[in-house]
Order: sequence, then C-alpha cells, then structure tokens
Amino acid sequence: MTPPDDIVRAVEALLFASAEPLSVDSLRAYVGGGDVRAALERLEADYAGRGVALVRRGDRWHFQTAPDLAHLLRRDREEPRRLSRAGVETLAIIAYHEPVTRAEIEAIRGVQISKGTLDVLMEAGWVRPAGRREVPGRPLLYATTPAFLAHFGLASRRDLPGLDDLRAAGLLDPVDLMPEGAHVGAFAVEKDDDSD
Amino acid sequence: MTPPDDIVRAVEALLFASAEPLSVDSLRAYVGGGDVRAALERLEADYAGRGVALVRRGDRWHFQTAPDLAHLLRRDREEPRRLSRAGVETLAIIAYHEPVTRAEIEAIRGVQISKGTLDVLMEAGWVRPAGRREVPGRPLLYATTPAFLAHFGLASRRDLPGLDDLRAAGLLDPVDLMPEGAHVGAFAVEKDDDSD
Amino acid sequence: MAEPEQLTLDLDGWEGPLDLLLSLARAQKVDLRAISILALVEQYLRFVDRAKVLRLELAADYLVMAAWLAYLKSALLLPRDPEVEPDPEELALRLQLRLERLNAMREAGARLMARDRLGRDVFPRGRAEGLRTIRRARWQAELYDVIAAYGRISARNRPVMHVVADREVMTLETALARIGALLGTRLDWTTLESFLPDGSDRLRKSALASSFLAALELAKQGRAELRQAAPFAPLYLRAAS
Repeated sequence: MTPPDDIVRAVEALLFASAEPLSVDSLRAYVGGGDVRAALERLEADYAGRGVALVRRGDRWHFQTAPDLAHLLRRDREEPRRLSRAGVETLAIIAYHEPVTRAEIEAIRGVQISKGTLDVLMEAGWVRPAGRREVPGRPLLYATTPAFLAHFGLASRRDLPGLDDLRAAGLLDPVDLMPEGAHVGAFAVEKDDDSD
Repeated sequence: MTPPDDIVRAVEALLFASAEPLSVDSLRAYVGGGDVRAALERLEADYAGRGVALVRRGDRWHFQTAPDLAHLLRRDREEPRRLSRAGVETLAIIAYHEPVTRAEIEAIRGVQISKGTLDVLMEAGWVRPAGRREVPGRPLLYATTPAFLAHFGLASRRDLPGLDDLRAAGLLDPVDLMPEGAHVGAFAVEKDDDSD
Repeated sequence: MAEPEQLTLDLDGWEGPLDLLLSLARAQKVDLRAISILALVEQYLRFVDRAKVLRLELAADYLVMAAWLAYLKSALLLPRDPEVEPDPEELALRLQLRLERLNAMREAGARLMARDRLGRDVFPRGRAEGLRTIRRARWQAELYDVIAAYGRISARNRPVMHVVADREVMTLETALARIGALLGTRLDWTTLESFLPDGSDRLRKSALASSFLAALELAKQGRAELRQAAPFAPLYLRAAS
C-alpha cells in the first residue's frame, strides 16, 4: 500500500487498539481534528480485499477479520475415542433391528438410553434419523448409514451374523449378563459414561 | 494496497484475530500449509509505514500500533505498574546474562535480592525458572520469556540494547562468585521499596 | 523519631556498599574506567566517618567494605611487596570492573524501560476475537464389539422356557379311578386323607387336591356322599347307598 498520511495512520491505530467500535466524533477527539471521514474512506479502500476489513456498524467503525476467513479462526483437531458400552449396544440394536425407535431400543436393552448416546452415534456418522413411525406420537426412527457399513467392513447389513451364528460362536451364552440392578422391564437409567 | 493472495489474507486474518503472538508453526497449522514465511514478509512490507505494524518477537509474530503514535493512544490508559529499581536491575541482569542464578544476580548487584523481586518479574510474565545449574547445590536458573521480548519490543535477545558492546567490554563474562576476599560477600539486603 | 540526617540518607536509598561506591564514582564525572580508585576509597571512608559522627547506624556490610577499602588504600600507597598476593593493583582493577558491571546493568535496565513497551507505547489489537481449537472425537469401535454386544443383549432377552423336571403329581383321572375303586371296599364314613397314596409330601399334596376334586365329581355323579361337620373339619366320604 502507499504510505498513508498522518491522520489516516492515527485513525488506523486507534481503531486497531480500541476495545470498542469508535464513532467519527470520538475518533476526532483522539486525533484532534482533521478530516476523519476522508481517513475512514481511505482506510476502507486500503483494506478492501484484504484479510482484515474496516466495517461500519451504525455510526461506529471497527476492524474485523474478513467474513470469508472466519472458518480459519477455528482449528479442528481429531482425537480417537472409544465408544462406550452403552454406545456399542445401542449401535448393535439399531444395526440388527433398523429402523427402530428410541423406545424400542430401550425395551430391547432393558436400560434407558442417556441423551448423549444417540448423539455420539450420529456424530460418529454411523446412525441417522430415518423418518418417523406412524403411530401416536410419531416417534423418530433410527437406522445405520453407509458410513457404518464402511467403518465395520460390511458389504450390507445382511453380512451381520444372525442369532444362530452368534449362538454357534458362544456369544449368546449368558456370561456377562446385564448391568447390576438393571432388570428387564424395570428400567434403570444407564450411567452417563458416553456423554463427554 | 494491492489485494494479497489467499495465504497472505489468511495469515493477516489470523494474526489480527489472535489474542497472542503466533509462531510460524501455529500459523501453518491454522492455514493448513503453504509458504507462511513468504506471507509474513509480504505483510511486513504491506504494513510498513502504516498506523499498525507487523513485528516479530522471538519466533512469534503479532500486529501492534506504530510506536510514533503512542501519544495518541496512551491517553486515558493506565500506566503499567512501575518496576522498582531493584526489579529493573534484576530484570536487566537476567536478560543480559541468562541463564543466571540468584547468587550471580546478587554478586553483580552487591546486595541480596529481597523476596518479592523475582516474584514480581515472574508474575509479570517476563522471567521464568530455566532449569538448574549442575554445580553443588544445583541452584535454580532464571531466564526471560517470549512475553519479555513482546513487551519490550525485541525481535530476539540479540536486539537487547548495547549487547555487543557490553560483551566486547567483558562486562557479560561469567560472574566470579568468590569475590576478592569475603569483603563484599557480606551482602546487604536490598530495601523492599517499590519505587525507583 | 528519625533524625533529619538519617532521613536524608534513607531517601538516597543506596542498596548496599557497592551501590554507594558506584554513586560516589559517578560523582567523579569521568568514565568509570578512568576513575581514581584511591580517590573513591577516600570518599567512601569519609562518608563512613561522617555517618559515625552523625551517629547513624550503618549496616555491617558498609563497615566491612570500609575496612577492606582501608586495607586496599594502604596497600596501594605502600611500596609494592612482591610477596603479598594478590597484587593491590589487581584488586583495585577488580573493584573497578565490578562497578562497571553494576553500572552497565543499571544503564541497560534504564534503556529497556525506555523502549516502546507493549501496553504503554504500542498496543495490541483491542478486541482480538481469539483463535479457537475445537477438539473433535473420532469414534472408534470394532465389529466384534458390536456383534458381541448384540449377543449379550439377545442372551439377556431370550424367552425362557420353564421345564420342571420329575414332578410327582396325581392327575384327576387317576384320583377318580382310585377313589371310585376304593369306595366300594369301605362300608362306613371314611376321611378323604385315608384314600391318599403313600409317598412324598409333594405327591400327597397333589393327591389331596386331585382326590378332593374327584370326591366332588363322584358326589355329583351320585356315586358318593360327602359329610363335613364344620369348615376345615375332616371331610368324610362313603359310597352312595
């Protein structure tokens, strides 16, 4: 940029350092007179197309980062997290029974689902809302996504082992039964171990 | 100014929005690669002579107002707390000799350091403990921080005023901790005054 | 109750004998490298003497320094004794170096403080939006976990079939046949219990229930008569006459 004159530099520095947007009057009070409006116009032109823009809000002026760069100001960092037991069980029920309502999942698990569990599965991209069941209350249905199949290396849901396969694999042996005190029918609210 | 390209705009926006000076590495993490150094050079040139300047402090960069506009901006701002004479001298000794032990600081000043002096410097964020000297007693070492460079407007410790002359004159040589006889080894405790 | 003289000294605020020496040296108004150590020593000793006259309490280290400087002065004035180590000229030089060093740091500190300081002379952006790092979880689970979980749920929900093994019962048919046959052999009123077969407690309970129903059925058919004196009293049977 061409070096600006004194009043432009002063207005630029004042707007930059101020904790508040500044009006033309208060800018004038700081720089002690001169054509503040012309300085603002010059700055507006100088900063056009840059990463920082001079903007007017009402009768006050301030600098802000260019709106199209707002996404840069946050950086996402991914951290691997293991799904909780509640999450895995809920996912399994949805995969075997889809589409299925939350109430049905709870009836099958015998434990209420805490709020975060379905959120986590949807955040992971493995579960999606899949319409509503046309019964009173029209409860939301849940189903798995293509990303679920991709993550678990399945060509289709039919590749999930059936009950007979599970029995043959010894996975139906009631070894590790249910969480303490959570009897089928008598709902206990599961621990919120999957919510953070 | 001529409209800058995407990475220049991105670096400009990031430095503008950040509450802290940013290193080249962290800038790169936000913009996702590209020639950040070239972008910084371009910005340094773009802002030369303006009311706001891009400056390097240690390995971090930030925007700040131009020094010659201080008189406009200082108005109705509180002076930062004044450092005591003991504090100023101790800070200078640490900056020019770092890393340095407390005993070495005391040997140069010829008095013991009162309890609060180092605390004040550390609280200001200008001084930090920097390991221990591997001699009997393993005394703690002190050094300056990036915030010290930022506050005093130094691009690096090499920019400390008069550093080369002092070194050439032998005034920054390691301090003799066993001075001639014990005569000045009997230190006085400095006064705990906060004025200078 | 500070005396005026002491007040003056305190206000000067020397930080130890080295600081006082430096102040005296600077009062010579020459480059520190060109000062006369001898003159400096005499000034210091005069200062300490004056303080004594004014009955000022000087800290011990000022007196220690005075004693050492008195020694240095005499060593510098007397003819050089090669046996004495270290050389007094060398000692004077070291003292001068210490003063230079302290002075250098004092000036460096002043220059630091006079720089354009952030927050005093130059300012960062007043309302920086700040940068944010959003941590996102990448959720992980293995297919085995999902399958095993389903197995676990199925196991706990599987319909349970209750098979009661080896249960001793007497059916109504058996009881009818048995009592019908036995009634013919009894002539008078006989208690229901006496018709029951021997066996386990469990079998007798079952036999009692089915025999009672059998007795009612026989009475209904007109083949037997029943008699009971009171509720819960023994129940008597005989063949219908």
